[in-house]
Amino acid sequence: MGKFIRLKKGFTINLKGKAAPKVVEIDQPETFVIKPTDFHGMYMPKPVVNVGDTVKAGSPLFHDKKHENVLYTAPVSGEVVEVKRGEKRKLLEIKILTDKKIEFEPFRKYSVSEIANLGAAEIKAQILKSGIWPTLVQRPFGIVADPAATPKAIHISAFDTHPLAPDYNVLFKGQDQFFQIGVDILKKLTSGIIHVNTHSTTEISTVFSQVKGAEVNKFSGPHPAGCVGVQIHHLDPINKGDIVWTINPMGVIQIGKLFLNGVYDSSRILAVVGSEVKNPQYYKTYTGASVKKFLEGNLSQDHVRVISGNPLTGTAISKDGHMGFFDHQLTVLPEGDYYEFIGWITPGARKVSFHRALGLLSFLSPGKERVVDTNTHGEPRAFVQSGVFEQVTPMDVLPTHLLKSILAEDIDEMEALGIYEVIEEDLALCEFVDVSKHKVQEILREGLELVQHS
Amino acid sequence: MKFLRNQLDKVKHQFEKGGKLEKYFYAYEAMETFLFAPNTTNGQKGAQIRDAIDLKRLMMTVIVAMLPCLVFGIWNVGHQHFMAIGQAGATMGDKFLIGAIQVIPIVIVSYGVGLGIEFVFAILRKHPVNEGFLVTGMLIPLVMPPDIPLWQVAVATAFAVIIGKEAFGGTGMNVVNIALTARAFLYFAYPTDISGSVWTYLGDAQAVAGYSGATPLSIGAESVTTGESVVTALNSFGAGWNEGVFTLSNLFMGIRPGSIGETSTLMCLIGAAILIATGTGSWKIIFSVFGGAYAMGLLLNLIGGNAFMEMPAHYHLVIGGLAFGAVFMATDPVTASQTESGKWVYGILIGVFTVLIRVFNPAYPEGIMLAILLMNVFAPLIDYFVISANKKRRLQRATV
Amino acid sequence: MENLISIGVRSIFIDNMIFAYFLGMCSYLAVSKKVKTAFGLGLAVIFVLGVTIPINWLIQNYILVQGALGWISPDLATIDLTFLQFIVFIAVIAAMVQLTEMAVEKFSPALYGSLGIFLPLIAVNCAILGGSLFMVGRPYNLAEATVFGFGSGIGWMLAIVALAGVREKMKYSNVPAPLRGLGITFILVGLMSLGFLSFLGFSL
Amino acid sequence: MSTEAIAVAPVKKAEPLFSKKNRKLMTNPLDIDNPITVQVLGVCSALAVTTQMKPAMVMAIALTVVTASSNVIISLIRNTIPSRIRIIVQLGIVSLWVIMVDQLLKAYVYDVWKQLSVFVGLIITNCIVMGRLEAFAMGNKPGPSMLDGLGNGFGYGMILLIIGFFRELLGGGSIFGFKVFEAMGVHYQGNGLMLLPAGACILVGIIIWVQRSINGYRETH
Repeated sequence: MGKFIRLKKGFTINLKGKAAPKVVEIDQPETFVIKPTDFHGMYMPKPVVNVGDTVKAGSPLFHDKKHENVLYTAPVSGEVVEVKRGEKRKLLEIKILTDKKIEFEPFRKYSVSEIANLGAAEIKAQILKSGIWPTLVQRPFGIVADPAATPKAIHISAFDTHPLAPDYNVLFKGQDQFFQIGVDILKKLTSGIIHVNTHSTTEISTVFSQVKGAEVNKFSGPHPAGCVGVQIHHLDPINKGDIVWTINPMGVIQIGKLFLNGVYDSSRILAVVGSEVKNPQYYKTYTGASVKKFLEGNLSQDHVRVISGNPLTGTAISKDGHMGFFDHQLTVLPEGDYYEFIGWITPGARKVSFHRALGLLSFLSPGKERVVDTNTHGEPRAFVQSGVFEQVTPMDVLPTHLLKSILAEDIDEMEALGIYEVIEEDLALCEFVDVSKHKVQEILREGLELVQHS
Repeated sequence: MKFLRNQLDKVKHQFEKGGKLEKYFYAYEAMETFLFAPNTTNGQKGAQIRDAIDLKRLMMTVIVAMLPCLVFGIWNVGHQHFMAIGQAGATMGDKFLIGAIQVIPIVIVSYGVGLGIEFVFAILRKHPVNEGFLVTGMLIPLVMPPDIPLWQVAVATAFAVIIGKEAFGGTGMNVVNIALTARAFLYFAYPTDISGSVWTYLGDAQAVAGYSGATPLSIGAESVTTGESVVTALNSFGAGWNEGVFTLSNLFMGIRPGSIGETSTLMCLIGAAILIATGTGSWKIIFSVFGGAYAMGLLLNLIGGNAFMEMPAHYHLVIGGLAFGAVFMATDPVTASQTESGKWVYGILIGVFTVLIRVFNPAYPEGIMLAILLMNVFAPLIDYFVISANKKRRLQRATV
Repeated sequence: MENLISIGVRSIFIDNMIFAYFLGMCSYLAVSKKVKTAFGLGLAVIFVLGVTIPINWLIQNYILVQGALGWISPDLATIDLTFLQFIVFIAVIAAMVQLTEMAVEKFSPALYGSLGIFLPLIAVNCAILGGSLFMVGRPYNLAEATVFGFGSGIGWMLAIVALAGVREKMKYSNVPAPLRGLGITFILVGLMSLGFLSFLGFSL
Repeated sequence: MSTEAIAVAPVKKAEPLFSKKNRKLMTNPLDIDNPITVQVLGVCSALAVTTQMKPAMVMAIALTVVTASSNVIISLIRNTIPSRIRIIVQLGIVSLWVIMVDQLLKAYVYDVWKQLSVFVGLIITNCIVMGRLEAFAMGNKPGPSMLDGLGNGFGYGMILLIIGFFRELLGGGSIFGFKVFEAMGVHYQGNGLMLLPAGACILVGIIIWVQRSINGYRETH
């Protein structure tokens, strides 16, 4: 029996432009991209294809020199048209011009009864080869899981509380069987149990509620209740030396499909959302899709920011950019590069704020959906400890002190204050509410890198 | 607006890197961000949206919360002035006028000196001009006696800003509350100008017969030697020239001599309501300071011993600057305890020490200021223990 | 009894070794970077002060002052040895520190490990000698002197632990370069002692 | 700085082994190796006896005498002291000198002696004395040891006089008891904070701030 955990701290940012529960199929984008920069802890990505090569879905594109057996494969079949490098020849992305019909690299198919008898080594080999392995993320540090490790538990967050986040009931509808098989397989990779963490107040898809062999926990409360790091903290916290894996339900389903159908099926449902999207809704596509087709004729204005992911942790991309590996949400918000005359004092309920300071009236109508732009609403200042970080972090962690220890590069202090328990998304709200406009997530990542390489 | 913006844009390049006036960038930045919220957008990675709050707004909220105290203080300075010179019939307007003539220059000096130093250091040390002084600059006049010489305000402000803040690296880094540093500086540097009968502004006029510059606190302190009940002494005070000035309701309203802004418990409570409602001040600290003082007052009642110890505990909440200190000084997020459980300890100890200093230390009739200063010193230690407990929880978990 | 409490409170808060007399400043400034070590040194100071002051009290009153030697023989009653005060006191302190060190080493190696380096330092901590010299100047009896010794030690520890707390917090601050380290610590101690001035003049 | 001139002049004649290296022994403690502002030694008395310049100067002279003479003695017998008991031996020798100085002060400048109270006695535990004995006299010949003692004494004295100067001037408006402002016909209101130890502490901080801004000395954080 799973646990029921009530969280009180946090803040749900209620934005305009949520996706209507409708999945639409349009012509697939022409190009797909895999970006090594999406994966943390990558040492030196090395491409194994050249421009002009043809690949099938599941053919290797590159691997990391540190873990050569972890392959990063093509999400679709087609021709490699670009291998983009940045400074110091750092590999940035590999672009594939897709075929009309997707061809799959063949992997071994298993029957349900065969799967029951599979060993961990065999499972790992197949997942590694298919390119699904990178969906397994290791805590601490939020890096691609080390195939040699055995995690003490695997956590799957079955809901997303980020602003404008897609509804998992839509995203994973009808995938019950694949999810179940995925869980069965993952169970063999851990010494502990698999946690499937669901939200208590929304209707839970049968994909999650009916799953067998895993602990189904319930969480209630505002964002970041959906962040898997917060869930781990309350279920089975990470201590120094522990390794825990997390995986999105998408990855679990892909593993299920890999073993049942013998293919790397990267098809996924993408939520195109945001106040500047005319028709926010869901689209069928594949991992790493070009966003051009989803936005063409679908924007209500031109001066916008396109974000692969959600507004709190996502990455800004261009209007013809490509989705990130882990992202299932494409957000379009108005750009905020304007001056506002004495903007620091003008009252109003238009802007969203967790605070209720003078003139910030949005707290009066919390249910209202708002349009938020990308303006910083203020300038960077020295840290002022208003205690607000602690109010949006539903964990027994002191974010202000943790961040300060990172700024002081004090590794022992970071460890003692629980840096192993958090990654960027867990503290993203701190960055949002910060009065002094610090880049909290960036600071945290620096700390994680420091600890990791010490 | 457009015109202003254009003017700013026209000169901006001179202040930017490589520009002629590069040195003065942060002075320019302070002006620009004061007029216009900047057009900067969030980075490519991480949070793409930000809360509408910024430091300026946060500080403005505190200032707004102090306004009732300031306005009341201005009136009260005038009122006390006319009472003391025997012109009880003066109009509201006259009172405000006299009060404003006396108070506004103090505010101007405090802001002028403080911001001046702030700008100089911002330029020298290449850090942004911080909005923190907006609050400090208002706090300093409110804790000054109404007839303080302006040069002393200037010296105290300069001392507090340079030694109390800039030496520590600017806003957010100071260890003791800056406004309190200013007041403590005056207290120890020029004790004669901040004690005795300075709490009423007399000007050139002659005080009325029977006038006494005593404050409720000094009456309390005297009761230790006279043995007279404090409440009786307070109620009978002022007969003839300022009847009933120290009755409980008057004390609560704050219609009595004292520092410019700290006489009125009522106005402080209005400020507290604003701070708590807006979430800018910690209600935990405010409540625990009052609670600590009240509890200590009750304890002293139980022990008894002298007239001041026997004064009803609730009098402690209104006779001095306790309310002002609790609401505006103790809640300073930089110098207060920064952990949530630490705030309780911090607040309670401030309350306790305030009453102890008042009752047992005839040298310093007003305890709240020194109590907060003292706890500023211990706040990091309180936090240290709270944080250690947090670390220990994590460590214990690991070994289980 | 009330008198003892009064002396205790007085020596901890009002006549605080650091903030009222600025004694023991060298180690106070040098060993206050971390709360943990500050705490260790503080404990050692409490112990040494608490032991040496009563011993020196006995020496003072039964050997040094004029007439003190009367208990041996009335002939000696006229001798005044107070000019030897300094050398005798410091010898007692040095010996006590040495003894303490040895005792701690023998009976509690763990404590010795954490205090070890501070113990020898204490001999030259002027708060210790200062404590004894203050004791001489005040009309204490033996019990009062003992309370005074422990109280002074506790006050010293309180001061050093508070400073260490502040200094740990200040790790993150951006102090002007020439002020870093010693300079800002002096200013800090000055401001801290303003807070402690609230006790000055306490009537107990 | 006037003390510097006083410090160097007499030594030049009296000291034949006066070399560049030895001159450093004298001058470094005045600035980049100052016992108070850099080595953090002898701080207690620097704060306690500096409300006026007169006791500050007497204290400085007393300490200089004790440091220099103890340095010489320890240096002379340095090779015969067993290292286990060297602290006690050092303390013993220092106390002897302090007793002498104490008696002298008591006899000749009783009022200042009274003012200095326990702080003359506390020279024994003044870290400058012990510090120099340990750091220098135990390993050097008597000549340089004396210079080192004098240098550190002067360095200490210089800071004491500077602190005393500001404290007396700002706190009481006088220098060596001479009412400066009154003489100029200006009314000066004494700053009480300067007379408190707290003021002295802050003053030392400011002196360090100024000194290190000039000489560029930095502490690693």
